[in-house]
Amino acid sequence: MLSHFGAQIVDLGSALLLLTCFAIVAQRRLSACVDLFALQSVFLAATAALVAFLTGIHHIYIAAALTIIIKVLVIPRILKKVIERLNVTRELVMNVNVPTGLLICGGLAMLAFFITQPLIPLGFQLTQGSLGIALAIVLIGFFTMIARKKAVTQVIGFLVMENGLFLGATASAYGMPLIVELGVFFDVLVGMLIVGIYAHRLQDAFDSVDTSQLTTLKE
Amino acid sequence: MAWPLLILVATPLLVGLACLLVRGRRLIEVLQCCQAGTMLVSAALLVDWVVGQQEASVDALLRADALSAWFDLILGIVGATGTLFAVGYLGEEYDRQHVTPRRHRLFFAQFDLYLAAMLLAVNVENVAIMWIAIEGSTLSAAMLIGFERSKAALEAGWKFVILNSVGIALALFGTILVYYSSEHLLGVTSEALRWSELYRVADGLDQTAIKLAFVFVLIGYGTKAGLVPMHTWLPDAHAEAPTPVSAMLSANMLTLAVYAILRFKAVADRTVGPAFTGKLVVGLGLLSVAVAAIFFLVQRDYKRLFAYSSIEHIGIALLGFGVGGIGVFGGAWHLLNHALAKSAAFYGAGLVLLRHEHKLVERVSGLLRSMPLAGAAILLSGVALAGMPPFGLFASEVLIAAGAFTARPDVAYAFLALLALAFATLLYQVFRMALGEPVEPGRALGWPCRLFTATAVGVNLAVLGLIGLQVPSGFNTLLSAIVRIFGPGMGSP
Amino acid sequence: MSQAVLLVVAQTMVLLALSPFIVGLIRKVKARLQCRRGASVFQPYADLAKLFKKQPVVSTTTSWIFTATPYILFASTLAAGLLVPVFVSQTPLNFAGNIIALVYLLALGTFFLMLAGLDAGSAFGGMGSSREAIVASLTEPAAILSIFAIALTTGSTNLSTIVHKTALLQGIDTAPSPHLMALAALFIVTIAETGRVPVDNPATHLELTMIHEAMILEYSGRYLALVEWASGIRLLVFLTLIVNVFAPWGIATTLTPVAFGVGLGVYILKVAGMAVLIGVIESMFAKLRLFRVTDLLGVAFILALLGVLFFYILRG
Amino acid sequence: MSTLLLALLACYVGGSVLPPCLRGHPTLQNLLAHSLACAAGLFGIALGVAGLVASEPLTASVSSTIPYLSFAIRLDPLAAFFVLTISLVGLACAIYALGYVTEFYGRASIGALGSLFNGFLLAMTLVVLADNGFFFLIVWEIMSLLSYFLVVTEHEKAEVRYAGFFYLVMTHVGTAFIILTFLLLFRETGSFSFDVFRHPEAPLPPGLRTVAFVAALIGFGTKAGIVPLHVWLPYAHPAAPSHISALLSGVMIKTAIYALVRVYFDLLGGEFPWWWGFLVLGIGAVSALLGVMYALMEHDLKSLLAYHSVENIGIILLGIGAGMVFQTYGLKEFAALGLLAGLYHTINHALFKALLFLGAGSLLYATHTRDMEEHGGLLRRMPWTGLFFLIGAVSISALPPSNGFVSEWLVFQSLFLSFQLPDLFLKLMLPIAAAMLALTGVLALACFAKAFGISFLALPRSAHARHAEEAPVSMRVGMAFLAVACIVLGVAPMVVVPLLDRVVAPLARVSIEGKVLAMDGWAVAPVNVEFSSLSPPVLAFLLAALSLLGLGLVAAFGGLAKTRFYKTWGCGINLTPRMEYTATGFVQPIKRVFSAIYQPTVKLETELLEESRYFAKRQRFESRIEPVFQKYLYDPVVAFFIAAADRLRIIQAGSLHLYLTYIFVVLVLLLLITI
Repeated sequence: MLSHFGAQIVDLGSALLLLTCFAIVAQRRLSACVDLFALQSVFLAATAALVAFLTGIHHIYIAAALTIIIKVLVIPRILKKVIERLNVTRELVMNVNVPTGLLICGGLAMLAFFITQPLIPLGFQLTQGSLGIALAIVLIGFFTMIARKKAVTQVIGFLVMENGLFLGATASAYGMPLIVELGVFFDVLVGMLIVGIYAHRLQDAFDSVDTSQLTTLKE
Repeated sequence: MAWPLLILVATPLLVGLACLLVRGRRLIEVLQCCQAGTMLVSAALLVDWVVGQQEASVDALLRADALSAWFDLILGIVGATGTLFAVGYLGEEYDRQHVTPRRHRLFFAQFDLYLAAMLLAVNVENVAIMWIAIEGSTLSAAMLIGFERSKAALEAGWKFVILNSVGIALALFGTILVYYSSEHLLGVTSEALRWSELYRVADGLDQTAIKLAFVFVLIGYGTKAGLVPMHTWLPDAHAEAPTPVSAMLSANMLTLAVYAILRFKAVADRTVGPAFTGKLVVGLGLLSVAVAAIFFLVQRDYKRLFAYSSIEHIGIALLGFGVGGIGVFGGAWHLLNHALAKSAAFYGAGLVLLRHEHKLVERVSGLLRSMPLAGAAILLSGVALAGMPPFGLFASEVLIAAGAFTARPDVAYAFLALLALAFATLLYQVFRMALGEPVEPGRALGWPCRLFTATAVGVNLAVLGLIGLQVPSGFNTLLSAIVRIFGPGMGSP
Repeated sequence: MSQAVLLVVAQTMVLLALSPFIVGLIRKVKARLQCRRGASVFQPYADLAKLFKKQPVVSTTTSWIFTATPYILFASTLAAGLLVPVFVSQTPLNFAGNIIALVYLLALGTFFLMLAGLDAGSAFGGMGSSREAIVASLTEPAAILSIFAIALTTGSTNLSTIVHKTALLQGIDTAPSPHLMALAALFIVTIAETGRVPVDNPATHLELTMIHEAMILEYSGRYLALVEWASGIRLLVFLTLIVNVFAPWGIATTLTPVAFGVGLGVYILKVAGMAVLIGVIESMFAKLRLFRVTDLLGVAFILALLGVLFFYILRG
Repeated sequence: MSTLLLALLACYVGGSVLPPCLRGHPTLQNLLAHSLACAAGLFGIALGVAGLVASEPLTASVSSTIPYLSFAIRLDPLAAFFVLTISLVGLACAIYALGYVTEFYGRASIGALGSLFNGFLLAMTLVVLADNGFFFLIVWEIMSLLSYFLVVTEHEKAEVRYAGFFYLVMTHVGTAFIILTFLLLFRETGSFSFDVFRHPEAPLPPGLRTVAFVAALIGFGTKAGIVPLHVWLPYAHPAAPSHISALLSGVMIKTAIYALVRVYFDLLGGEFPWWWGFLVLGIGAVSALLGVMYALMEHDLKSLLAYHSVENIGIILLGIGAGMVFQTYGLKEFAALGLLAGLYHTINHALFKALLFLGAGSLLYATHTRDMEEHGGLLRRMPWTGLFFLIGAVSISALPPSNGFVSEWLVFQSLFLSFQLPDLFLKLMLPIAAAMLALTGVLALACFAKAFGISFLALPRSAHARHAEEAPVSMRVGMAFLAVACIVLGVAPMVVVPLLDRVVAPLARVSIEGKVLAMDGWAVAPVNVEFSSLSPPVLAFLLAALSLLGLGLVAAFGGLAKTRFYKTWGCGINLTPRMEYTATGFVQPIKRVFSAIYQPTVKLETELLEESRYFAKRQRFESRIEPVFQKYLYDPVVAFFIAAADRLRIIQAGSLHLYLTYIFVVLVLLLLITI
């Protein structure tokens, strides 16, 4: 009974994650995107903690905590800083406009569920739905990277993908071994730093981080 | 406890960290030379060890079977010569005051960490930690590519970071799927992520999950391996990175990505049979060869040229693994030959770049006359890369063709045709540079640079020539073991 | 053995002795048909004797090729002549070469004549060689095919064998049509190879028309004598070829003095007849333009080809 | 015999390794490299003869750690024959090179040249010795590569680079087809060993045999230079230094002939449908005719010779093709005859073509130009070179008593014997091929009348020619060697035929020595002496005796009156070179008669005097013939690829979003097909 109830809650959490994805796709203001990402990370941490509580696999707590620290506190800070420094507040031109984007994302979500359909029986009864959601989030994050032009939003898209992966790892697979979790977080952090550095240098070099202008290298 | 393995992985890590601490150019160069020597020796010892007793392992963390040992060999040799070349190259830049002492130090630190990450990835036993190591190599490579801080370098670096991060993320999802399906047989433990365990229970894994996982892994690591159409970052990065780094990207990092794909392929073959993976791998491989062969024609930048040649050869090798049978032997051997030839080519290109300070093919000619070392390096490695004996690439390509012909003749026909095309288009450019009369004087190189680079080139070409027609029996043992891993019998690695 | 040597010597003698006569005879016939009395048929002998005595003039620009050519030409033509049965059906040198060897021996002479034409450096010689080249190259295929047609009907390309068999009507195919077509083809080939009207005119020295004469324009004295004699022999060889291959009857098939006598007599009559025929043709036709010669030789080629075709069709 | 082999290999290896070690001493390098090559050549000749007369083939093998590869060699009569050919020409070229290479002191690295020379000869020798498909492919490619480097010896010239590259690409494409041939056999037998190919467990399916046949014909035909795959040849062979050209034209293209015979008669068991032989025959006829026709239009002496290689390959293939046709219908003896004729012409062509190229080299050495219109009058300045070139010219024009005549005569005979065939179509086609061969022969004669006449006779046409001097001794010795060989092979077939019979007998499974040699060796006959016979020695004797007779007649009738020397009559003005007949003028009638093939285009620019339009101030005449095959066959292909490459550049447009989209699309597609 409890586990059934728990499954409901986990699915709810995953669903919220997915919703924030759509919100990010729809949102033009960069800082708002960052906030939405932080919110998504909060949901992620919550879901993870819930899974940890229900399954009693304790190192997932650590993962959740790390999520709070890195993805809710640290990375949004960095991004905000970058945004301020580059004083780009909102993204007016996109490769794909918002309504189309939303439709495509809907399609991607359906695709994700369709693909993961055969895997459901494999999953734990507790976290049946979350694998599909995880894949959906990954795809949508990927799509965001394509649809948005500004470096920052691309980074956010990438981070959303990361969240999807994390959901897949913790929720559906009951968490990787701790060492792995730590490694992944470390890599994400370093990756963010490097991206930050690049954004910084690009800004100096091109005085813009509109990545669609980076087309000098071609055949 | 296999010392060679530990030393091989630890050396670049420690040396890299040391470079962050120590001061003084000479000291760093000495350190690098020591590292090169150690890597060569320990790689040789490791191969010997694995030939002797099937596998070498350090606790549960590191474990090298035939496949790992083979890639250790590639990374070891090329890593060593690459280090020497880097010493020479950066030394010249240093003398020309293009790099400050600090950045000189920083470069070698990143360079060594990069090598360390790759060596770790090849030998680590845990699937997910392999992923972490590969991600680590990606990030350090990202820093190295942008090292020169020119606009072009930054652009190339940015594209590299974004595309490869996406790729690596997809690869992680594939890894998770594997874990997802394996933990039901092995429990929610790190056991479920051990290669050896995975191979043991592979045929019990869920087929759909593994299929999906392989698709994610193929695209994810395929991005890193530069398979068409995920190759788009590759020419830019190879062209804009400092030349030693370009050499390492081509010869080591792409090879490493292939290793990762092969590991998963071995699992997938046991679960769903080689037909499925073979189809995908052969398809992407052929596509890569085709696109590269055509793109040789429009190259104006000789580093880009060799970058496309890497795309071609990675495609060829994967094709060999895809068709199976003797093709696997050919593919694995091809990777070694390609690594040696391609790094030699980039060494030559680096020297030309130092002399002429531009990368335009049409303004470079008569290299054989003007700078015999670079000319010979580019000409010989070009001829080798085009698939001419006595260099091994000819034999390995013939073996791959033979494998393809026994498995699926239509693939073999396409393969032979594309090889002929690539031959023409590549050599057209190479001969333009190597032959003829020199046009531009360029500026001379200092003797330390010449010494180090000559050593690097010499070692590469010598090894390439020696194994061209007759591989040492130890290599043969490894390759046969690899064939068994992917062979019909599917012997456990 | 000694008998064989004697036969060869005799045949050489006949060829040497008879060739100027044939040339003279043709001239005589043409003169008569042009209502002239013309020179005696033995005039060519006198010309040769005269030329042999005259002091030759040799261009300073020439090399040894120029002086060696007459001897090579003479030797090769005569050698070719020795492969043909003249008045005895079984020449001792039968084994030495078949009709292809004959064609190539004559080609050897032509080759050196072309070189000699170029050697003096005058434009005439070059022009002659150049024209000779095209005529010869167009003649050859027809020659080879007609030879093949004959070989088919007689089962051999060795001349003596052909002649002997035909003379005794042994095992030869009696269907005449291939034979006749081959004959026609070979006749045209003969006209072209020996430089007679309508392909070439031996009597002209207009630079626009001459071929053979242009090549030998620089020759004089004994060299000219040899060249003229050689071309006479060449003519005689071809006539012999035609008469003995297509109408060998009367030729000595046994080695008895009587047969020899008869054979020789009949032979002289036959070649004389052919000479008259040539003379008549030369007076009837005008010389063709160089680039119209191709048509004539094309006809020869087709005739020979039809000969081969007919042979196979009639044989089934 | 094995010691001979080892000595041969040792010399070649030494010759290719040592010279570069003596940097800075070109003379020493020259001596070392080429004397070692000479030694190797001598050993090779001995080895070839030994292999021809040996009862059992010599086999040796070194196993390799590479799967399916083993360095196996087998010296059967066929291989021995080609070893002999290679070594004969190699020896001559090595002697010649001693003097000729001095041209390149300071201009090219003599060490590299010498070692490549040795390596090239070694590779060719191994090609004919190889007994394992994989090994064969490797040495074959090495041979191509080394020959490429030799071709581009003077790579500072753009046209040389172009020629070399064209050659390398063509030959590599050919190699792809050769690989295909062996892969087909490999798939059936599971091995690359020729021995397994010879005796497969199950007979190969006919369809596969057909593919193998065609692939081999294209692959080896490219190397041999059959029409229409010959286009590279007239560029590459002349571009090389002359002693290398001699090797390329004389020997290397013969390795392709070797391979064809090996594959068709040996590996594929010598059983094939009639159209195989007919196809080879047809290609032979066309190559022979077109080869000589294009040769006629060349005024660059070495290009002319290169085109003649196409012609002679055609003649060789006529013989081999006829042999294949007869083989199909079980006429073993005739098959043997055709094969024998082809192989006889192979060695003959090797000798006289090498001789001619060496002669051309001496001209180049003396005049520094290959353009005939700049030669002239050289016979008086270089009498020996002239004599040897003349011998070569007589041989290649197949005039008695030269070796070319004997082999061409045999080819004629084997074509004539077609009346024994059951099939009417073939009965008609072979004589037509014979007619084409006849035309080829005479055109070749005309071509060499032009070549020799314009280059060696009359007045010098340029200052180069006026100041030419005779070539140094070693070059003359090299040529003399080949000239003598040409004559010997011409007048003494009774020596050659038995050896060739040993080569042919195992392939055609019948020995015809007794039937080809009539009159106890004094005459050769096409199997039945009744049909025809030829006695080169007697003909040679006749020619000599009768020219003496001519001399005698002269003495008898007029006595050798003193000759008067005077300048040629030039219509009243002194003769100048500009009044001489040019090579262009010489071939004008032929160009006009065969204009359908040449498609000549003429450009005439006249600049008239102001005062009168009847007088031209200056005129510029330009006449060129259409390179048909290149224009309609090769250029379009190249153009296609360049255009394709240009189109495809948009793939790499530089936009990160585009690149991400690629990955995304591939991901989604693969996921969809996976499910």
